Amino acid sequence: MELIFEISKHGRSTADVPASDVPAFNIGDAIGSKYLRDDLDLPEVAEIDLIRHYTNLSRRNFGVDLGFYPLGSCTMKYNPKVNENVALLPGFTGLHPYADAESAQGNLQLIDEMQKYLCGIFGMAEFTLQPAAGAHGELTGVMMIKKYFEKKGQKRRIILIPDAAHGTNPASSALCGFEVVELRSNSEGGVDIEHLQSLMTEDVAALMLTNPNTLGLFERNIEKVAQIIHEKGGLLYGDGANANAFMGKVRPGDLGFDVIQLNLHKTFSTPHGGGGPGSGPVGVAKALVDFLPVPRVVKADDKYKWSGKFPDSIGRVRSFYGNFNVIVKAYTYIRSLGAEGLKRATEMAVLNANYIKEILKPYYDLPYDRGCMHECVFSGTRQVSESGVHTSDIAKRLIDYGYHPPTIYFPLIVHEAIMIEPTETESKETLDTFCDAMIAIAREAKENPDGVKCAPVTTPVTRLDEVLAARKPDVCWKRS
Amino acid sequence: MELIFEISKHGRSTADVPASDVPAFNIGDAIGSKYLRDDLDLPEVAEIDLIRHYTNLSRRNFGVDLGFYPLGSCTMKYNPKVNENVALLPGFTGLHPYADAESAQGNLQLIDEMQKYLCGIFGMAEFTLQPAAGAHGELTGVMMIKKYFEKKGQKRRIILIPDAAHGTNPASSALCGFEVVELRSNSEGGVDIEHLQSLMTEDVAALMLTNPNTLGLFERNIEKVAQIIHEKGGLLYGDGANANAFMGKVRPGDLGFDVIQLNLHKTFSTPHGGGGPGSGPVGVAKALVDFLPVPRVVKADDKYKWSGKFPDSIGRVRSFYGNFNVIVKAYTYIRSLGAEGLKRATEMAVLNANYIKEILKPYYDLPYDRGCMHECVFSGTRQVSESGVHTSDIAKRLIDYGYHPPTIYFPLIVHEAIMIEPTETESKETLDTFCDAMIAIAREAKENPDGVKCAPVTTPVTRLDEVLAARKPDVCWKRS
Amino acid sequence: MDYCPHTSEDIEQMQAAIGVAGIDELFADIPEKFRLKQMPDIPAALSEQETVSVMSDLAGKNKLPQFTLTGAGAYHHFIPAVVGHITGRAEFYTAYTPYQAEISQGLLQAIYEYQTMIAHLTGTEIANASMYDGASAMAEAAVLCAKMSGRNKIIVARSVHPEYRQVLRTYSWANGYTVVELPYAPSGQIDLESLQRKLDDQVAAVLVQSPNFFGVIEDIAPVADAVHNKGALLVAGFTDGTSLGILKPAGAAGADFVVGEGQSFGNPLNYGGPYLGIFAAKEKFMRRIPGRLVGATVDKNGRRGFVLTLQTREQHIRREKATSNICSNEALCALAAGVYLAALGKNLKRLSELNIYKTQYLKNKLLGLAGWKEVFSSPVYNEFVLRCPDSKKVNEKLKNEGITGGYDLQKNYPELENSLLFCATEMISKEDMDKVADILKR
Amino acid sequence: MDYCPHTSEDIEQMQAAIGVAGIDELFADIPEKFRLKQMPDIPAALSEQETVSVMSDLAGKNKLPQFTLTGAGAYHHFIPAVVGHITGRAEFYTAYTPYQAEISQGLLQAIYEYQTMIAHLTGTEIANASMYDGASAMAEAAVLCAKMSGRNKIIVARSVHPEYRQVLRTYSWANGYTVVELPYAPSGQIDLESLQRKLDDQVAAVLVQSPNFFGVIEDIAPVADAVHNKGALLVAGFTDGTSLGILKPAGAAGADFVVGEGQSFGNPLNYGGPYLGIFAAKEKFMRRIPGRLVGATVDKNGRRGFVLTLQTREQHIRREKATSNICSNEALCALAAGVYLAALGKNLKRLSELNIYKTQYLKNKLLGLAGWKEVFSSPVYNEFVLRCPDSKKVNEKLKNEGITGGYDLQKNYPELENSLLFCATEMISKEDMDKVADILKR
Ligand SMILES: Cc1ncc(COP(=O)(O)O)c(C=O)c1O
Ligand SMILES: Cc1ncc(COP(=O)(O)O)c(C=O)c1O
Repeated sequence: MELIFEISKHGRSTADVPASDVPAFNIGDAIGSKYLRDDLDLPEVAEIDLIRHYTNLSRRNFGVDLGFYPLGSCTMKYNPKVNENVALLPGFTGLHPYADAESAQGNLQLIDEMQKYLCGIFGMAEFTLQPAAGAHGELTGVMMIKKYFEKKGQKRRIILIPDAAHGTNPASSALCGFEVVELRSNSEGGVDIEHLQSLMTEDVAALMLTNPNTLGLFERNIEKVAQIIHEKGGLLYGDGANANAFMGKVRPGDLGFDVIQLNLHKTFSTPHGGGGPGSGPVGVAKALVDFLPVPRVVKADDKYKWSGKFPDSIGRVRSFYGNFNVIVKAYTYIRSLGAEGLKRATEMAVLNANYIKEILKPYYDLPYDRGCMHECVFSGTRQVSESGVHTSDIAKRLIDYGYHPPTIYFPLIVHEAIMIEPTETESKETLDTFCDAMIAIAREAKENPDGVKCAPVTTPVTRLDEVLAARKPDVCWKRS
Repeated sequence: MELIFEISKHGRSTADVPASDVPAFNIGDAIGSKYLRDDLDLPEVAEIDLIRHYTNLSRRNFGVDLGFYPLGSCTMKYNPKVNENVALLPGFTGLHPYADAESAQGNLQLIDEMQKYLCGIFGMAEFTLQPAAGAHGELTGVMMIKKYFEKKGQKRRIILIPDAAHGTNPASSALCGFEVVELRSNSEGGVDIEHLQSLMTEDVAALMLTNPNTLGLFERNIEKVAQIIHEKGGLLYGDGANANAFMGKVRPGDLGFDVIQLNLHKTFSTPHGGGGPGSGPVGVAKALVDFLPVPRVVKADDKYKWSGKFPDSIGRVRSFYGNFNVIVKAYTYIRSLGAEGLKRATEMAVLNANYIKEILKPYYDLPYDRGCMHECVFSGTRQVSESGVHTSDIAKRLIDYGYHPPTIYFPLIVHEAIMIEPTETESKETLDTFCDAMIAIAREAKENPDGVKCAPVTTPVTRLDEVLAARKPDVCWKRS
Repeated sequence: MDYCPHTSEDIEQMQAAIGVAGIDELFADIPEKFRLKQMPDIPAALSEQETVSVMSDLAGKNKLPQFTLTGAGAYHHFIPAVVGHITGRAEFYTAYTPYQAEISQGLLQAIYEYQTMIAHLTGTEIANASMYDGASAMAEAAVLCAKMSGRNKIIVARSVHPEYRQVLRTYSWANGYTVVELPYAPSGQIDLESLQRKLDDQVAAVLVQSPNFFGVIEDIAPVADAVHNKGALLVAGFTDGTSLGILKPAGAAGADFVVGEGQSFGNPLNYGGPYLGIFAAKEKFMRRIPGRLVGATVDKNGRRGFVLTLQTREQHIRREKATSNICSNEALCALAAGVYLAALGKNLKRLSELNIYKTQYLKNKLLGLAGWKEVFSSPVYNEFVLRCPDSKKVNEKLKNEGITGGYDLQKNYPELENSLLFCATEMISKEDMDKVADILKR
Repeated sequence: MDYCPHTSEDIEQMQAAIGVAGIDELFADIPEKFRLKQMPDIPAALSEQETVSVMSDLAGKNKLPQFTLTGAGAYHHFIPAVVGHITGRAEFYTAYTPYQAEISQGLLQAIYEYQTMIAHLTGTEIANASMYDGASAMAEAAVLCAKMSGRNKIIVARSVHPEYRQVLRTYSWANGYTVVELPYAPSGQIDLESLQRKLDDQVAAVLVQSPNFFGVIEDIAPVADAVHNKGALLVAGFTDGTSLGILKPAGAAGADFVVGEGQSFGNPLNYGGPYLGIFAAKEKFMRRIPGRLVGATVDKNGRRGFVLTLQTREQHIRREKATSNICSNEALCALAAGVYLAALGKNLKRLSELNIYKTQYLKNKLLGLAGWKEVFSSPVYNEFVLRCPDSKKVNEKLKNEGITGGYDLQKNYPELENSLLFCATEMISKEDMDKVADILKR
């Protein structure tokens, strides 16, 4: 498709600007022409062409509303339409962040209740909704850990992170000045307890654990892990991006986690928007409450307001109060499902993952053959060795079958990883036809490997030259 | 794609129903079980599957927002998004039709002003907004004509209708008990004046004229035509479906039309919704005002209200007041364009049609080679005789080029008619690439006629068996 | 605003290609003296921002009640969010009638599904793709019966919606048919004896509504027998479509045509429109019914597909001999209805039940007020008629509290003095109804 | 509500396929003692209808002002209807980050176009696909400068948004960097001499904003020279993005990074979020910047296509050595911004002008009030600071009339007593402003 710049023609526009109802004047004179720009190189398109451009672009994009999207670690569940609608209520969209508390009681109540609900579901003492995404929540959490030790007068340099962890975990730790030490996984995909014991010193601030981890496996020795960390005065950080595996079934706070971040755009069904906005609330145990970002909502005389008076706070990690409108959707989700509904979501998510795991086990290698939680991780090694078909080929071929591919090549500890997260909103029929496609591709890989390697063939473009893209980066269109 | 019934599974649903907050009871006992149904055979689908079903269906449908839609006589102009938005304001969508006048002043004002604007633009004495579509407006107009003569004590049996007319014209006349007599077109595509003179008697109630007619040609002798009709006491009815050719340039009222219906879903840019809702206001000259449908908006003491006190009215043609929410969009359109904008729309629509006509003239037969108004009508006869490629083949082939086909085989007086109405909202670039496609198809018809006859090849289904559909009609799915 | 993309160069180039020197030349066919010199009196063009502000002001001049107890042909129901998300898909709402089947499969299939749901729901065998509204659907059914039978009398129950009867009268007058009204019995149902008396061999059709305008459920089967015995056809309407979730549909009880308003299925009140006319019938009338029909067929490769079918009934083919003049219908409203029904599924029954419970509660509450009496004795769905001491005062009191009261029947039925038609849907809470009683007690 | 489609048979069949007898077996890995017995305290599930009613009530507890004179980092602009229609396309908003390029060309191309528009607008060479918000974008730029240079001091103008400075302090503290604040001159611009004095070879970056928090336009070129002379980098922010429609962008005046809040471009106020961080830079920093980047490339048939590129900067490849930890960004907000900018096109300049005219009018009106004085002398865009006799009373009076007044600067600048920061966008009419003056005269 042509770029919006390529269909631009001088003199056209979509949006007009009202005539001024106040006196106009020469702005160059008034402001000083040195402050003014000489050009304004934006596209010029009529409304019909703009709408066609973006509408047709949308049709070159795959979303949950078109079909199954089993992208592991991303919890691509269905986004209920009613949540979208209520989030568009003018009362929610129209308020300025500096509206006085009296005018914002609805929003403040929603924020306060949301924090309380999350505390209840996850067993934490307090939550902040300020972080804008999961990684931002991690950063906030790690900052609080840093502050906690600062307050204690301890200089702990290290954060332990399992080899299976999501890349944001080490990156967030590093962005906070910590040294990252990798913790090995054991043969059953859990924490290697001996290795942990050997690494755990008083120089270790925290272990960042994802539980269930990125293999979709629950840490059976979690009690032991927490004990090892806590005994040495360390903190246990939980990456809650996988909360769709346990909400309503077990609470991180009860398991010994001191800090946990959530991804509302995963577990709480707010749409991911093609890469955001997300929302990454962080919950903490009692010992860390004082370090939460400011401002925090407080209630007095039955009225809510913002307060910044928390001297030990790490400060702010974002302007204003977070991705408020995303939180509205997550709040709506919690209210409409209720406690039982949240639990059922978890149960069905785990059921679906185990079902896929069992059906596909004969066709793809399953490196850790045990009950999984909300996702299961296969390996494409068999296909590689048998016919040179790689996980990426299998992924691309799934597109031709009408599916979004699973997450691939992650977690890094599984060779040729294929990470499938079906979520609870998919029907058995969908899982069955998806498994049929996976099985058919396994057969194709044997019988017609070159066909698989050519996939996808049903898309507007075939496989793209990523090497070229990185070698000669073109990230900004230039008039030629 | 599967039918919604085929993906249905017992026990699923999208929409739930709140629990009762008032006492429940046995309804069979209360109402009598003979009044109750035994089965309720509706689809049962989860929200995710419902959304995917209909979203994927939408992707198998072509609309103006995807591309050029030059469907002649249908005025498929762009539907401005702001109109859609304001029509969704709760003040407009939320009111019950029996809301008291005091609560509905906004709606009543809008209706009153809309009628006034239409009177101004079309030079009529009064308008009704009650009819739900163009054909409904025609029926209403013809009814008023009937009433007019009834009042006069005249029994006129006949309505004259040109051979080029849209099918709704004769059908509406017949639904009102009139006999339809066909009026011939002359060699330049206008009214055959002599024929008209010979047909015009005191048994003729009216001539239903579309001007410009369905050939896109303006009736040069309109003054004469009106004179002939009026001299014999007849009325001149204008089918205003083609108003996009003249609004702001000439007024039917000034030309001598006594009744005219409009198609807001054409001229006034309300979206056609895949076949409705439309809106077909009818304007009348002074002599017919008393016959307008009831109720009518009246104003007293600066307040608007509905009044049914018009004893000569034909009565009602619809419940309530017409397709109100469609009228909101048309009103918005008029307000945002203003008089100058409406005129410019007409001018550009006519420019676009003439441009296409000139570009394609060398490649397709042009039965009436003169300046056209908002649409132009070619004939595919050359292609038929040269290579057996029919207009329907050309139409289907255009689909493969990414366009919606023009109207075909209408008007009936043109063999293998190809009726192209570009509208004013299309850019020169769009017209140029469309013409390129038409020219390419003319070449294909010569060089590869079988290829053209196979079209379309890019659609989810190829040409469908319409004969089978009519011979063994299956208009209701049955569980097999 | 201005939605024409042309720049002045575009216009010049196009004029040159056409061979004209200016736009006005394109309008040369319009006789000079008629060319509009002075533009009509319309307020100046608005920017988009101004447009929104003008329209918001206008919408703001309407006062939405807290809730409404009026139904009377238009019903306030909850619309699941999915409906608007689907009808808001541009591919649907910016399309024309699906003449070109290959690029209109989406709409064609959705309408085929709608037709099927409506046929099931009404207990008939077929349904068309929609009519303008309930009233015109009923009028067209009557005209059709007269045309098919060659008879020219139409009997309509007085308990049919007053506006439907008005529309019927207009259509019948235009066609030269006579309309005869049939009284209701004290039960609120039609007076069967009177019907027997009125039925003669000039009667083409009998038109009833169930639930009728008073909310009363009619006993269709004996009516159908009586009508058919005299060689006439039975056209049955309904009020609130959600009643079909629980009541035996007239089609199953012998009606030849089931027509009515489909607004209840996912379409907002919209001050009366756009709504959609439901038109369903026995299969034998398939080639005679008005309106569009979508049929299933196959493509050249044997794949299932959908087309507009039996078009020879329609005006664009048959012209003055068409079964109706209808062309554009209410496709998007029918799409909404289809999505609504698919969303509810079997829950439609639960919704109907809820409407009945609420209605009973409201009725009991109001009957507890001094001087209020039931007018009709037959069972009702979600509307009912009560006589009260002073109907004007009742509605006035409620209005002062931001509540729309009942529909005052005296306008249309002089004999029903101080009688109000009330409606309670799932949108009315117990609290609301208690409040109504409290207000009226004062 | 419940969005799981499984029927009880489905569940049974699946359990059988897995080989478990019940759901709880699937959670066997959770140590018994931790399994949740008692559900957390959350109100009972709601039907969709109840959900809408609960949420509407909550939204109704907020009071929207008639209009607001506060900007201060979030701006009330008109959003053309096209924006919501595009971001409402399900294919866009229900997608994840476009990792699988072949079925994500829509979003990838739209973001590539966004990057291009932002680079043009900011006068830089490249822009990323968005950051969380303006504040975190600025903080990340500062951290990046420190990392690249190995220096650990960051100078930030006090005239930068107070919350941005707070975020900067948090990020800097976490990384062990020192933040030094730079005073403003009486003109409202930064004190260039003080800057010169503070610049030493430990300074990694200087952070300014133009227009700055006081609405004052900074003179970027001399600042850039001074900064570059000491081997530091210049990070320039802005307040209201629409100012870029007319003001010379900092990139063109020598800034190395241009960062800021993109909310003004088609995103509603939303009580503070979601917004989007704009991050643009000179090309030479391309391989070091945080966040996603979409690049153009070709497919196997030579067709143009788009991919996420230079991913080796990112956490999922480089882990603790990544240039940032950012993963999800604000893609849909960036899409909105792209649509907004494409919709306005060159009209963005006219919009900027309108903002300036309105602002000047408001300023004059307020300066006409007894005791009101200008605080800064430099030119402004659409915000300005005035000192008044009693700022609290001013805002109180306006609030009583349903108007949000100015931002009281004393909270963040103790020296600016009774000083209010006012903002006038195209959403404020002459009438509104006259009314404000009238109210304050009383
Ligand atoms: C396990 C895990 N942790 C953290 C994140 C980061 O979340 P976000 O993309 O919202 O920053 C992700 C996202 O993919 C994840 O899967
Ligand atoms: C010339 C003409 N007249 C009348 C009509 C009927 O209008 P509607 O479809 O709104 O009933 C049409 C619609 O195609 C038309 O083109």
